[in-house]
Amino acid sequence: MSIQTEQTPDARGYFGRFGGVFVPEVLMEALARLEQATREAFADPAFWSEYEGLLRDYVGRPSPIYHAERLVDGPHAPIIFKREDTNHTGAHKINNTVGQALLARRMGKTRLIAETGAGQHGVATATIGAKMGMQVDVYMGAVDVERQALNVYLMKLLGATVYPVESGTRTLKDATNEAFREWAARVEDTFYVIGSVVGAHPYPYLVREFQKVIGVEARAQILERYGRLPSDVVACVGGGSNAMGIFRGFVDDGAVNLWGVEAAGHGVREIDTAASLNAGSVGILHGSRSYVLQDGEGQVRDTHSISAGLDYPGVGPEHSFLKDSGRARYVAIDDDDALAAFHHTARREGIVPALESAHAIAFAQRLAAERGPDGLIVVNLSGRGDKDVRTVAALEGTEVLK
Amino acid sequence: MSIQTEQTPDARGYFGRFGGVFVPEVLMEALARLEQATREAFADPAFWSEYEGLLRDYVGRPSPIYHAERLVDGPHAPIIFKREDTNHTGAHKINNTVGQALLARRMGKTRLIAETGAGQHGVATATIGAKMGMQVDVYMGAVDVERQALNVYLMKLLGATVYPVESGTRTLKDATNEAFREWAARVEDTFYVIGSVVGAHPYPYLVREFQKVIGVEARAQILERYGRLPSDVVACVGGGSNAMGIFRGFVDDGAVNLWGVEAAGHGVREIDTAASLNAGSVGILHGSRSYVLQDGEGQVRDTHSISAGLDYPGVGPEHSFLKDSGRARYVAIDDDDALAAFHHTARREGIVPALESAHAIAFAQRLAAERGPDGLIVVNLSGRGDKDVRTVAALEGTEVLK
Amino acid sequence: MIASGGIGDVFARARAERRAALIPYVVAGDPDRETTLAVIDALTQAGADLIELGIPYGDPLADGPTIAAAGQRALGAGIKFADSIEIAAQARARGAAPILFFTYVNPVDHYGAERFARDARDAGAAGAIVPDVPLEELDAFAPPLRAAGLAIPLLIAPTTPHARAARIAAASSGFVYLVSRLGVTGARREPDVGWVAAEIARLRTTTQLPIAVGFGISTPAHVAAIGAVADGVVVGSAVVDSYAGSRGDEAAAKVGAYAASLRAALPSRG
Amino acid sequence: MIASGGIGDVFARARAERRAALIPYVVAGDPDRETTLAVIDALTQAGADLIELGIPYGDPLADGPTIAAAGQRALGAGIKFADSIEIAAQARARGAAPILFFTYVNPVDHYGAERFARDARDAGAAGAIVPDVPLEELDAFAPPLRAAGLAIPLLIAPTTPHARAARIAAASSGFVYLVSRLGVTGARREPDVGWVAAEIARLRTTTQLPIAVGFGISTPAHVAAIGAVADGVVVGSAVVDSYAGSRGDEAAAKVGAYAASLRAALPSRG
Ligand SMILES: Cc1ncc(COP(=O)(O)O)c(C=O)c1O
Ligand SMILES: Cc1ncc(COP(=O)(O)O)c(C=O)c1O
Repeated sequence: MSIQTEQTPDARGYFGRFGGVFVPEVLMEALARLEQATREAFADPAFWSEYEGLLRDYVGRPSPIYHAERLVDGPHAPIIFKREDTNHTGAHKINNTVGQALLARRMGKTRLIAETGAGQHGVATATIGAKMGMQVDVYMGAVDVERQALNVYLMKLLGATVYPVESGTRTLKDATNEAFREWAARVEDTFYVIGSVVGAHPYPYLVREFQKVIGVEARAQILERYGRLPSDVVACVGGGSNAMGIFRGFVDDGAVNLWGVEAAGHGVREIDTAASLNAGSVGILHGSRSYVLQDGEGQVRDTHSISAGLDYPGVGPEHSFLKDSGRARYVAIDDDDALAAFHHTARREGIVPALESAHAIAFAQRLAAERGPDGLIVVNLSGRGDKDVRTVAALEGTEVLK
Repeated sequence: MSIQTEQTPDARGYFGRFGGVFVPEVLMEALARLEQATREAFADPAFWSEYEGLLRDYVGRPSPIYHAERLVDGPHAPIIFKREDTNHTGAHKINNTVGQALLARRMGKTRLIAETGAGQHGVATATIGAKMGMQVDVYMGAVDVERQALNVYLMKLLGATVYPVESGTRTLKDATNEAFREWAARVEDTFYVIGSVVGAHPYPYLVREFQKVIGVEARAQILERYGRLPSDVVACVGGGSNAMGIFRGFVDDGAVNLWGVEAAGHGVREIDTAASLNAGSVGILHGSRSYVLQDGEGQVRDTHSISAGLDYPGVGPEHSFLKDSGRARYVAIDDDDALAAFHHTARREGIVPALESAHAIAFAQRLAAERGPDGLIVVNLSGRGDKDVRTVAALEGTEVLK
Repeated sequence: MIASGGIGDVFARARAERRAALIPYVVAGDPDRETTLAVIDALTQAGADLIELGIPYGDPLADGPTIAAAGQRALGAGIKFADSIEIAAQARARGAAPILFFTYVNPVDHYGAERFARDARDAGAAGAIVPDVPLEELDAFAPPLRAAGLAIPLLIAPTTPHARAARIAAASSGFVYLVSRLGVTGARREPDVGWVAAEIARLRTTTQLPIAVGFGISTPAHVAAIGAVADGVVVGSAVVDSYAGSRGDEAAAKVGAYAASLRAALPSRG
Repeated sequence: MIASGGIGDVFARARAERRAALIPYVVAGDPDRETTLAVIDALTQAGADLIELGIPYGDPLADGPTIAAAGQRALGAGIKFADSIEIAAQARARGAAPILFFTYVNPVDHYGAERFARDARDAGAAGAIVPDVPLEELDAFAPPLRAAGLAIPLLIAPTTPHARAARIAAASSGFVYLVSRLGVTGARREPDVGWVAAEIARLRTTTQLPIAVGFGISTPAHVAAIGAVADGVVVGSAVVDSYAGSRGDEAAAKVGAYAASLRAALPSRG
């Protein structure tokens, strides 16, 4: 494969036919200023050096690569984990919030707002906000506030305020709507820290740039350790930031297969899915055009995934572009297979992966057997699973509430 | 200060008058073989290279150093965190379990056993056991099994079996007794992975050697970043492994002050304390002579600390030696001050420290003000506080059980 | 007298009556089709000049909780995009004031812009506001509506720079919709009357179009203040709220009384 | 006939009677002082040759759950180290069989080895077993006891290498205590009779001391099997268990009956 991908979206924020800016006028100037600030910051070595310093000292980068030797029995391609689970706060999300917080400070903003589903991005935003002394307000669906009480408390510990969102389905989608609304209401002093490569331009672009450290590191580490490029790179896709982050390191290496793994939930052919690229159609959600899980009227569908971080009806526009161009392929793993991979990775490798990441692992296990020993598969282990232990225990009827 | 410390305990396992081997005869041969295996392994570069490889790829070392800029207001010495919280499984404990598991494999053992209090060492042992395909049985006081249901479930996820210990006070001390007993019962195929620099010789020595990577890294990082040695090194002391680990990097630098911070619980002068070095007397517990919290009859006292990992009536013999020699000083921080430091660090730095580590931070805050800008204080941030969020929330009456 | 379907006429008539136009907003199908029709009749009788008819959408990024909840009620009642258009057609047939749709880009995209333009025109609607289509994305969406003779008022926000505001005004048709304060629809914050007045004065130097003001206008006092400077006053969440929980004639009576109070507050201009 | 206080006499008498010595174990003060005294009397009457008297300790590393729990009961009843010695003295004064203390290094350290040696001797005790003091640490602890004429039997475990076993036997006094299987006290696992017999045979080539066997011996059948090869049979947890939950005469009756059954099981040797 050698389809050339664009380095950045075009001036209007498009990756091919995906992306753009579909927001109320009240936010247009803020987005324009953000784009301007991003351009300037990205051209400023001092910006990157502060960002890299924080990634090193605060986040704990580089994250290691790790050969998961006991994951697959029989002849198979080695599976290498890129260990975003060892980051401060336990997932890749912090790479992005650190970058956006630096942008916010550069723009003179004193307040960060964020949407969150399971709470991971909320925690990552609250974290950097605490470190930088900025006010943080997090919008979270009322249903999720109930389900993820631990992360809610963690955000409070970090000094953030969590606002339960009562509108719509009272989950991540609505929390995102609410964050946009709140931004519209206080756009002057407020920076909206979006949690994935979604939203209106320039968000999909800038979030990708803050996550691409994953791919850049991984490529160098793999070359150093194995003396060759991987055959395949696998990452789970919710909004798509961890996947874009690692893909970015390999997208120009035409021989490297890129695989995005969506959450099939109860199955891609079911209503209960979160696999936007596999089961959705083109639409506009949260400010940009991309694949969306929606009905024929453009009403966004309720989604389901065992993993809160993948339980989102949209996906970043660049993924839609990579899908249509064929440069990346998108598959879906259902709840049961993800759960099995979660347990298998814990028992065989001593690593409890995030349920999100477990989707990528489940697919990589199959791929490894298919590829055989000549392959070399990199899986982005986007986060640790401590946050999911309660969910899994509850599914199994174990009482671990004490 | 320039008191020379011994590099290793003497042939009988003594650091000055502390240490030794006080165990039933059934374990003497196992300890002798362990000592022999340790000596051979430590002399074998291949052993260290496998250990270092695992620390790098699996644990995610080196852990960063991080300047906690917003911790203290007014003129003060910079406080630098050594970030053991970014390790896989969230604390320094894994450095040790990786090393002991490698020793166990080298000795042909197929089963690991461990004692655990809050569950951190149990999780770290279950983790490396899963990775290496070894059976893991963990002994945990029945009271702690109740209190730490989440870690109990995590160990199960990792394939370990957790045995509730019903004897004595049904906490860590009794779990340790039970692990010794279980080792005595199945000494041939079983390796006892002890969780701190305690127990009979050679444990205090070998655990220290596996933890000294903290100090070795920290010293090199500080010199590289600041061009000078720190004025002070601060670490919390439960059994004392994270403290010995970081002290070891600086113990020969006579000008560096070493501070061990014990848990005063409700106060060192109270019954409810866990500060063995500050409030205890010399005694023998779990196989070696050291400071112990005990009554005049040598009956070990019930302890109390808000932090489960410090809630232990003994302390590693090398700490007793360092105390008596004056090379290190030991202070105590009570529950309230530790809790305040826990909150303060979360809000000011975006780092939720383990309650154990919060004791060290609380002391470092005072010391930083005292030292003034010329000082340079390294604090061993031994672990992350996610595990403690529920405890803290419960103290504050917040319901986060859902 | 039944008003004509064109927006130009709406503002012309109001101007002739030396007052601003009153533009209430309701959601089609909230809480059901019959109630909406009754509400539109009542608004017309109370002197509404133009009715903004929201097409219910599950993710209304520009709307606050009141209108979002109204949309959920309508969706819950099974209202489809075509139903909203049909409601408009029926209302117009019953002699309602002119109707302007308020919808979002994704449902329009799915319905199809051409089909929407045709059906809206056939229903006798005056135009459509699509708040999440900014100037930059207008070309992919507006041409069929313009071709069908529908007005597309665009929004200008307090954050819009002057040069951009002029471009937005130039691209608008029917009127220019000035947002009275930061944020989304809903009555949580007061409109900034001083800023509105200044902004209108500035806009008048660049556009001939009528200028309507909306967002956060919820009381007769607001209507009086804004009506003194603007050509139209849009009242949304407060209208929706005025009959929330009621249906049919009861809803119509409530909303009619409320609209009449707003209408009475409209100041007469010199 | 009241047995003398010396351990040598104990084994001499048993040998004279062509049987192994029966050595039951009880915890001082479990569940109270009076019961212990009554139990010791009953054991003596049932034919116990030597009584191991456990000094209660909260962290008994060599003991299983039964004895650990008995220790907790005694501690709960307020039994101090000195109380245990006093119980021994009273029992001896009442004509009990010889008494051997079983304690741990930390309480001895706190009481003081010299003081313990003196008080134990004055109480008429025969010696002391301290299971967590291995050969290597003996010098810091044993001299005062030896000087007071107290026996210090040391333990040999299944894991003890031959050469070390010989050294342990050489350092022992009174008798050599052979641990019948891996693990701690308590009846969870069966004693390994074959291994015990072979080990005893080997030990006899290096020591003249009597050899007693303990850990895991809980039934008359065990006693019969071990009694056929050893000079003494120690029964601990099973004895403690035999009267657990009872006090005073009731406890004495239970433990007496149980001890008698063990005594009856001791085989006669050629
Ligand atoms: C660990 C982890 N992985 C993946 C995701 C999905 O987000 P994205 O697709 O943007 O990487 C999340 C979102 O919360 C997450 O927490
Ligand atoms: C994070 C952390 N720090 C410190 C300790 C105390 O142990 P040590 O004194 O051996 O470092 C523990 C024990 O569980 C721990 O979990």
